[in-house]
Amino acid sequence: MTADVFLFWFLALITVISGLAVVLMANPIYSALCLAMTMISVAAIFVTLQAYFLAGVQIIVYAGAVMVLFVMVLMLFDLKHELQAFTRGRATGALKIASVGILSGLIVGAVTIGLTIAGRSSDEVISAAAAGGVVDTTRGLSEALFLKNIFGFEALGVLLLVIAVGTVALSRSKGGTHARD
Amino acid sequence: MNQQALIAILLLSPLIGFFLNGVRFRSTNYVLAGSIATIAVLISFICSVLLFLNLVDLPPEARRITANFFEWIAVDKFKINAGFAVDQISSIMILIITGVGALIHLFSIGYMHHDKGVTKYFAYLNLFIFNMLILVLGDSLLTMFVGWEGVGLCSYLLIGFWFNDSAKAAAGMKAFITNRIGDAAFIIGMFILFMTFGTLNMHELNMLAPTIAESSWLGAVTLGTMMLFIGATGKSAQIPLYVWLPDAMAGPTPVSALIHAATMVTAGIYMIVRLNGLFIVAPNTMMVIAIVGAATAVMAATIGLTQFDIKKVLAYSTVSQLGYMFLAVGVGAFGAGMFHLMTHAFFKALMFLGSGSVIHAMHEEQDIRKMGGLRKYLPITHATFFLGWLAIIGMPPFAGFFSKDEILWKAFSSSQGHILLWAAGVLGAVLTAFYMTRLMALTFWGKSRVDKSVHPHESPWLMTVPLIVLAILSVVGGWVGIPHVISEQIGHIPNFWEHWLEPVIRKLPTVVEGAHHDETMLEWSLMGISVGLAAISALTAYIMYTKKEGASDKVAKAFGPVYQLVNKKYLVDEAYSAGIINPLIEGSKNLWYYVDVNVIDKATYKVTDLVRGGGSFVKSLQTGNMQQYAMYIGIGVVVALSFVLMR
Amino acid sequence: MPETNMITTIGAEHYLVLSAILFSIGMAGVLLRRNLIVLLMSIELMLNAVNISFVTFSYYSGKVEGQIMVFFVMTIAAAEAAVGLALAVSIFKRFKEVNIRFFEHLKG
Amino acid sequence: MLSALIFLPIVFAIVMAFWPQKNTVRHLALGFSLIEFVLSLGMLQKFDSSTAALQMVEQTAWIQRFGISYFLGIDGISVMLVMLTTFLVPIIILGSWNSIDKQVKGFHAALFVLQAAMLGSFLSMDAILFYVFWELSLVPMYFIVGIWGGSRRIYATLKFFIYTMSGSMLMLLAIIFMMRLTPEVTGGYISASLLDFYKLNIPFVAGEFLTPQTLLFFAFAVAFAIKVPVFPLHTWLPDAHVEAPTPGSVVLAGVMLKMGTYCFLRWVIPLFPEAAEHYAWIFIALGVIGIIYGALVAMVQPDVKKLVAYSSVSHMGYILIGLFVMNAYGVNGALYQMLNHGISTGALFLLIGMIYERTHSREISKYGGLAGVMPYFTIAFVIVTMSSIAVPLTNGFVGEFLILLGAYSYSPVVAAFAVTGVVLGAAYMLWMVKRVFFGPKGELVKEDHHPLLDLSVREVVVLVPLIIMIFWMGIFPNHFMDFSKASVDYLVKNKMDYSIPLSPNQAQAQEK
Amino acid sequence: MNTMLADILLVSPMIALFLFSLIPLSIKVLRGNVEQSPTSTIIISLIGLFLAAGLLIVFGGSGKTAFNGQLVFDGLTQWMGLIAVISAGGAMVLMYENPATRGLQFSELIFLAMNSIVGMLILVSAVDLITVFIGLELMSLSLYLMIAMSHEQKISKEAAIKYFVLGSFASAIFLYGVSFVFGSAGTVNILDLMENAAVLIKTNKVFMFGISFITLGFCFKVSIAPFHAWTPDVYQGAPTPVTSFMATAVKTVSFAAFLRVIATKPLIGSENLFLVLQWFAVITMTIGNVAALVQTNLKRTLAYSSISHSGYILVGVITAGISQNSAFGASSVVFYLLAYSLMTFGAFAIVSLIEKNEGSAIQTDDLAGFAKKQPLLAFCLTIFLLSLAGIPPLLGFFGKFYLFSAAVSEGLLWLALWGVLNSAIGVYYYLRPIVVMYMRDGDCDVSDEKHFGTTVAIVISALLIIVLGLASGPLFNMIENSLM
Repeated sequence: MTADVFLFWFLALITVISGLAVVLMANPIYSALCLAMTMISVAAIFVTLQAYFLAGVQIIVYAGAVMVLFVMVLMLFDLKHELQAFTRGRATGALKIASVGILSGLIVGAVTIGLTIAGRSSDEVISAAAAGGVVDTTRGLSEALFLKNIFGFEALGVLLLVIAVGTVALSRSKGGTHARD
Repeated sequence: MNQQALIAILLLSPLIGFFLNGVRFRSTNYVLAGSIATIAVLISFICSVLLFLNLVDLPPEARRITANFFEWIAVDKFKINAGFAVDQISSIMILIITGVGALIHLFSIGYMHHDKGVTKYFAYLNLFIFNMLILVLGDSLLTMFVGWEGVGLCSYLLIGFWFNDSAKAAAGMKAFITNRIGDAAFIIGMFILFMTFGTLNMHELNMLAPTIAESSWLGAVTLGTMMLFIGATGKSAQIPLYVWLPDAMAGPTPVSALIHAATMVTAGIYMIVRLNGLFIVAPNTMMVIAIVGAATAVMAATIGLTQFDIKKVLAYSTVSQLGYMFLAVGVGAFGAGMFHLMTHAFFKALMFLGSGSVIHAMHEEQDIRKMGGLRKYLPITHATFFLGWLAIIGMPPFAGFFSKDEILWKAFSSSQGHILLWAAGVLGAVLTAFYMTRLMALTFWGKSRVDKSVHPHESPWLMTVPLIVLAILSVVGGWVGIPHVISEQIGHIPNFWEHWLEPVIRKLPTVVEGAHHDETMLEWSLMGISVGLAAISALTAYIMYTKKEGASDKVAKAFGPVYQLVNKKYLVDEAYSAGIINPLIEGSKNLWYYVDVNVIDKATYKVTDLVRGGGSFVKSLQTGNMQQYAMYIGIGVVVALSFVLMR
Repeated sequence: MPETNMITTIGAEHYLVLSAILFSIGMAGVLLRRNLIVLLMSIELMLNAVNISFVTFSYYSGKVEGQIMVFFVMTIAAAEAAVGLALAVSIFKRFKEVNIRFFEHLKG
Repeated sequence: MLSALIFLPIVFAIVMAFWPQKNTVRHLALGFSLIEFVLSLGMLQKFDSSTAALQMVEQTAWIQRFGISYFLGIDGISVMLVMLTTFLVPIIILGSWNSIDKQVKGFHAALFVLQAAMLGSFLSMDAILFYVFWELSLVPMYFIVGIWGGSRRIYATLKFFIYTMSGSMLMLLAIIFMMRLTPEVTGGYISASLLDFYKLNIPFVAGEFLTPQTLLFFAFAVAFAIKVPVFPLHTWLPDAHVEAPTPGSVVLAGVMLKMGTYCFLRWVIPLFPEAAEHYAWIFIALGVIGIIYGALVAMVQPDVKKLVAYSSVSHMGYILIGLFVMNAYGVNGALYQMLNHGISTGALFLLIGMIYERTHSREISKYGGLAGVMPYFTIAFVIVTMSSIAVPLTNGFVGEFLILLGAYSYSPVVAAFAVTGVVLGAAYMLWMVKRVFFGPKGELVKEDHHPLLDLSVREVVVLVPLIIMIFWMGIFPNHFMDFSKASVDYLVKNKMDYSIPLSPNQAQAQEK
Repeated sequence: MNTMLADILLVSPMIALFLFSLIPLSIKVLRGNVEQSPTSTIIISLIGLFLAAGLLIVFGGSGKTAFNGQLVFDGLTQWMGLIAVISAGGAMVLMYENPATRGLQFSELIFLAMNSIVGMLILVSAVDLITVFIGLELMSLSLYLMIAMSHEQKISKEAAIKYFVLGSFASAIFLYGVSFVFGSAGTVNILDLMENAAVLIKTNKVFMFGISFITLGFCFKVSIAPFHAWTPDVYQGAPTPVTSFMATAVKTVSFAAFLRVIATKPLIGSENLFLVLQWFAVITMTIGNVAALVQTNLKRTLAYSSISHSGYILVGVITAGISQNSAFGASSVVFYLLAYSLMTFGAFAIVSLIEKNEGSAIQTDDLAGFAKKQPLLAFCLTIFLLSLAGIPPLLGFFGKFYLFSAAVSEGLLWLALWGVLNSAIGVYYYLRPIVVMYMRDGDCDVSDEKHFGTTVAIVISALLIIVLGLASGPLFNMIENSLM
């Protein structure tokens, strides 16, 4: 148990720190790398929650595909200078930070109040069938995915096709990176 | 002939005349226009006479011919017929109106023949006669009011007849608006009476009038009659609404004779006499009427002393004489008031026509300082004017004497009377004698001050005939109402007048108690005083203005500022415009500027500005920065969640 | 519950709080960063937070649907990233900038 | 019958819009409007003036879900206003023969739509149907002022539209609210029928503002008060009048203002009798203020049209008083005064339009001595002026007198104040007449390069019917009042639980 | 297998649309990447749309669920889907004739548009929150690309990026909410949530959190203040046909999905959330109207007007949420959306016609003289604007009438009051284009490009606004019956 606890705290710490770093790093490349770090630690968290398949997908899709995309685009831009990393204006900045702070406070508060206070265990609130996780994850997952959620799956297929066609079209459209005229 | 048909013809004849002339108002054929108009009025006159004779045939209590042509307004309990009634009072009035009216029409043919608008003029005159007949015949206050306003309208049109002159047009407007003030009160008076008695029929009102006099100032009858009286002050040019009448002299002179001397201006007195049953139970109103009448009589007479415009003098004289009549009805001498109304109609019409003749002869010159010695050139005019003069200053046995005397006696003796009222009356008579003599002297007698370029000439017969007829009437007109004290002496000539009016006039008891003989003596002595004083006054004036050159100026100088004040008509017009009219107009401008433009519209603009300001504010929030937008989303989420959670 | 349990016993709430923190960090990034690409990264952070939440709930309730959702979310996040970057490239070509302060022509 | 009356103008409007020939448009429009007038005369022929019942009822379900029906009916309150509308339109068309020179087709189409909308709002017996027509009437008017108006037309027309619209929005809400209440009286279903509204008994607590009846009363009353317009809400009127083209002014003054007062009588008073009675003093006071204020302000206007516009404010003040004293005199007088005002003010605007066509100015100070140059015009103007200042034997007198009588029986004080309008009315009108027609020739009158022609035959034809009406209505008011008396008396007597009875055969028809 | 077939029949409109969207693209590919005639593209796609609409009419509306209860095909689906398909079809006609969208990439654009409609149809039929999300993203992502594909160079890119960033931000919020709902209720299927939503929201803060987030996410999509800020910028920046697409079809389906969520009745349980929404509605109406008042750009004015209309519609949504019988409120929303789509489409269509080139920004004052040059179109625009302003007897008035009656019947009098007050403000800016068109002189005219299709579409929608306005009763009954 202690290993689990330690693992959680460790991963949580990494996630938060790298997450913060994404936002705080002035150089976007560093941000991107930190984001990759976050992704990986989130994948690890998935593992602690016994979502092994998802952890794999997370690594492949995010850390692999998405991150590469980000870095590539950043390279493409070849930004020499980042004049101002953060928004200027104290009032709005303070307002933004305050609203984010309050929001996180609210969420944390709601979660903790909702789940732990008032003498109820989290199990009661989360409508739990059997706490402790899904046994045969990948199988259950694939059944759920291809039988129950087949429509969503197909729709996602359409979505991806659309994205593909769309982004290509965009790049080839008038004034795009690959415009013919 | 059917009496209703007679009334219809009586009314319609001038109306038809109006239309006949009205449709061809641009014609300058004065003969045709004049004939149509005069014949129309003559037909009416004949009808009046026939109606009068019909009336005479009836027993005294039943002397009332009514004609209901149609229901005019009928709403709920308020039912007014187009109903007309000829009774003792109105029959006299229609005789005066159509009779004097016909003469004046005749006179006008001569007087107006050179005017381009002659046809229009006659159309207006006929319209006036029509309205005046409605006024006197209407059997309810509302039908009377129709005529009441109608004559006001005609007066407006005729005063402003020469509309190219701004002042004349303004005079017409002034007349109408001043009258309207009275009319407004009249309307209220009608409401009070209708709410009290449930009818506006004058006959019924007289019947329904309570038998016990009202002592309260706020009683329905007192208030109602007071309001009607205010209406009358407008129409009959009494204080404080008399100001329009002198200005009304801007109209053609025959108009002044017909409307502003003989007929229309007497409508107020006529109305009060018609409703005598009602007025008599409102002693407070009566008192006010008497005081106002007396005051007007004196004040107008004093102004008359100082005027130099021949028509203005006559106008103030008219105001003064009307004051007399109000004094009469105010002291309960309704018969005397009517009597004076009639005699005044004769001699004042005569004098106005005479002045018209003079003006005509003098080529539109009205300033008496530029006349003098006209006796030579205008013998007939002078002669007739002379008779009129005698009548108005109350010399026996001319018409004015009897009526004026009756009024003074009643002012003294009636229970509503007072010695001060009598004194005022006498003072008025003295002043009248003075300024009328002054007028005579300056115009006809003494040396000629006529401009060399003007060659006065006697008027044509068309104009002199009416003068003569009226002169005769001015002489004999009074003989129908010879007071008892005199008739006893000269052979018991019955007082036709009193006899005739008796059934429709409610009498007040006389105050002076005691033996019959004492009363007779008193009456004789009072009569003597007034006639004597008037005669002295006339003589003084005669001497001052014919014999002693410059005496008048000395007197004027002696009075100094008082003279100036009187000459300027007590500055009443100026006071009105400074105190009422100008503030009203300036105030209205400010009202418009401040309330409409600066308050209401500004408020509207403020609202729109507020909305627009909101719009600009929202616009300023829309900075284009997407993080700003994201912040709004964040704030929205935070606020919503806080609210949802903090329940 | 005793205080110690908060640290030693890991429950759903721990994961959820972690997710909330990550979400807030992402949100702060969206609100504060000026670089368009970093903005997109911040959105990815938020989506990751969502994923943690889903998986947590899925784990603790024993329902596999949660993971399906994560699967969908990931796909869509990837698609979004693709579109976002495509847009970023096209806008960069026009404006020669990825600082969002330069994209303020539409306003008012 | 009534549907034909409403929809014929719409058909006309459509025909007008597609009429190919430009030069016969006016003739066509005149013909159409006369057809409509004849049709309305036919309706009048059939009208039974002896009963207060709703006649010529047409009712078909329209939006059943909300109990909204296409429900038309006519009774004594509306019949004369319908006649006024159909009577004025041909006159307007003839009167604007020359003054409208651009987009002639569009103008006449708008006029016909306007006519239909006005007739519709007079004849509707269904709240929503009424609202539809009420709002619809704004649109053509908006265009008439906005397209064919004067220099500040856009400001004026927007002001007009937004003022009126703001008021009627509240009314819409009130109507919806009332519809929610109807199931109490209809046995469970929602209804927008006015007759069902009448049956409602909305609780009223005297002195407490936030009670249903009071709020509904004010929601309706404010909407109508803007239209009338009642004193502090009147500022759109002078602007709209001044900028509107002549026919626009005539319709506006002649009929549209009446829609406001008519609706007070049709809606506000019978629907919310207690509130109307309790708050009558407000409206009477505003009426009195309107009379005096309108007159005073009219007096100092430099622009003839603005003067007449303010005189409308003054006259409408009378009508408002007449309505809210709620006795037979006042209401009858007010109803009659609506017709009078329609005719006399309509005629005044036409006359002003005629002179404006000649000189292109409405500055009073630039005129003077017109009477010598245009005598016929002057005669007509003076007659209409007399009607406007309510000289007896003209129509204005009867209405004004009855209203004052009603006001007096309500409270002498009111009558005392209101009667000042009689004086002030004469003052501003005559002063204007004096400055325009009398005195020495003014700047515009003496100019030689445009000799001022007197009335043309067409203009005489336009004016004569109006002048005939002025006297006819003044001398034989019963010919007109008899149509409305039964209904008004019924309303006044039963205002506390008012409901228009259906005539027997119609009641049968409805049962079926 | 039978159930599968039935399911496929139910989703056949989407399939048909998808297949038809592929045709022009395939042709282009087969022709060696050479753009074929846009006319054929638009005809094929319109056939597809008609087919989809027909299939929707035939198979939709039965109340059946498909794919394990993830989609439901009831009256709401049918109506909203039809409105979306038709107005999207109109928008596509505009794309065909607008210089900013017509060109070498036309078949791709149409492909995106059609797939966006597929997303819409998913959105209107989805009852599973995750399917809702997929539909939403399919629709939105296509849209972002469509906006960015405009021939206009800068503004449209900016609009696309703004829309994209904020949209993704809102999606994340929405998804976070979904995760909470999932966690607390164990399901994300709205139909399953129905029974215990009202109880859950009272007892379970997490659920309430989730539902609030979901609600706010929708608020973003339908541009409810304070989540509206993207709307004016994006509407202005996007090519006008796409704006029309967004303002009509997208908004309709977003509201449809919103309505479905609200119909789970969480509001009955949470008065606070319900109050917040009411306030949002009020703020939205007010902000939309007052801001529209000070705009000079016609498209931007219309964008703000669209925001204010969202506020009105939200009133109906709230009504549907709190009333026991949500059919009344919901049908008033559907009716209003129908009216709104027609008139907004018409207004944008005319703006689209006036645009001379891809970069032109139409100011309100540019309309001067339009009535002289194009009386018919000016008349149609007048109809649209008056209808938007809520002047009877046009459709817009009845839309407002039904909305406010629904609100009043649920005791939301104050919302209705705000609504009518705002309508009065709105009148001003709706009248201004009319003023300019008719009452000012100028030489505004439509562009020289062919505009037959657009004109036909405009005239048809103007006629529909008049006719449906007069026949609104039966129409409303139809809608309400189908929603029962």
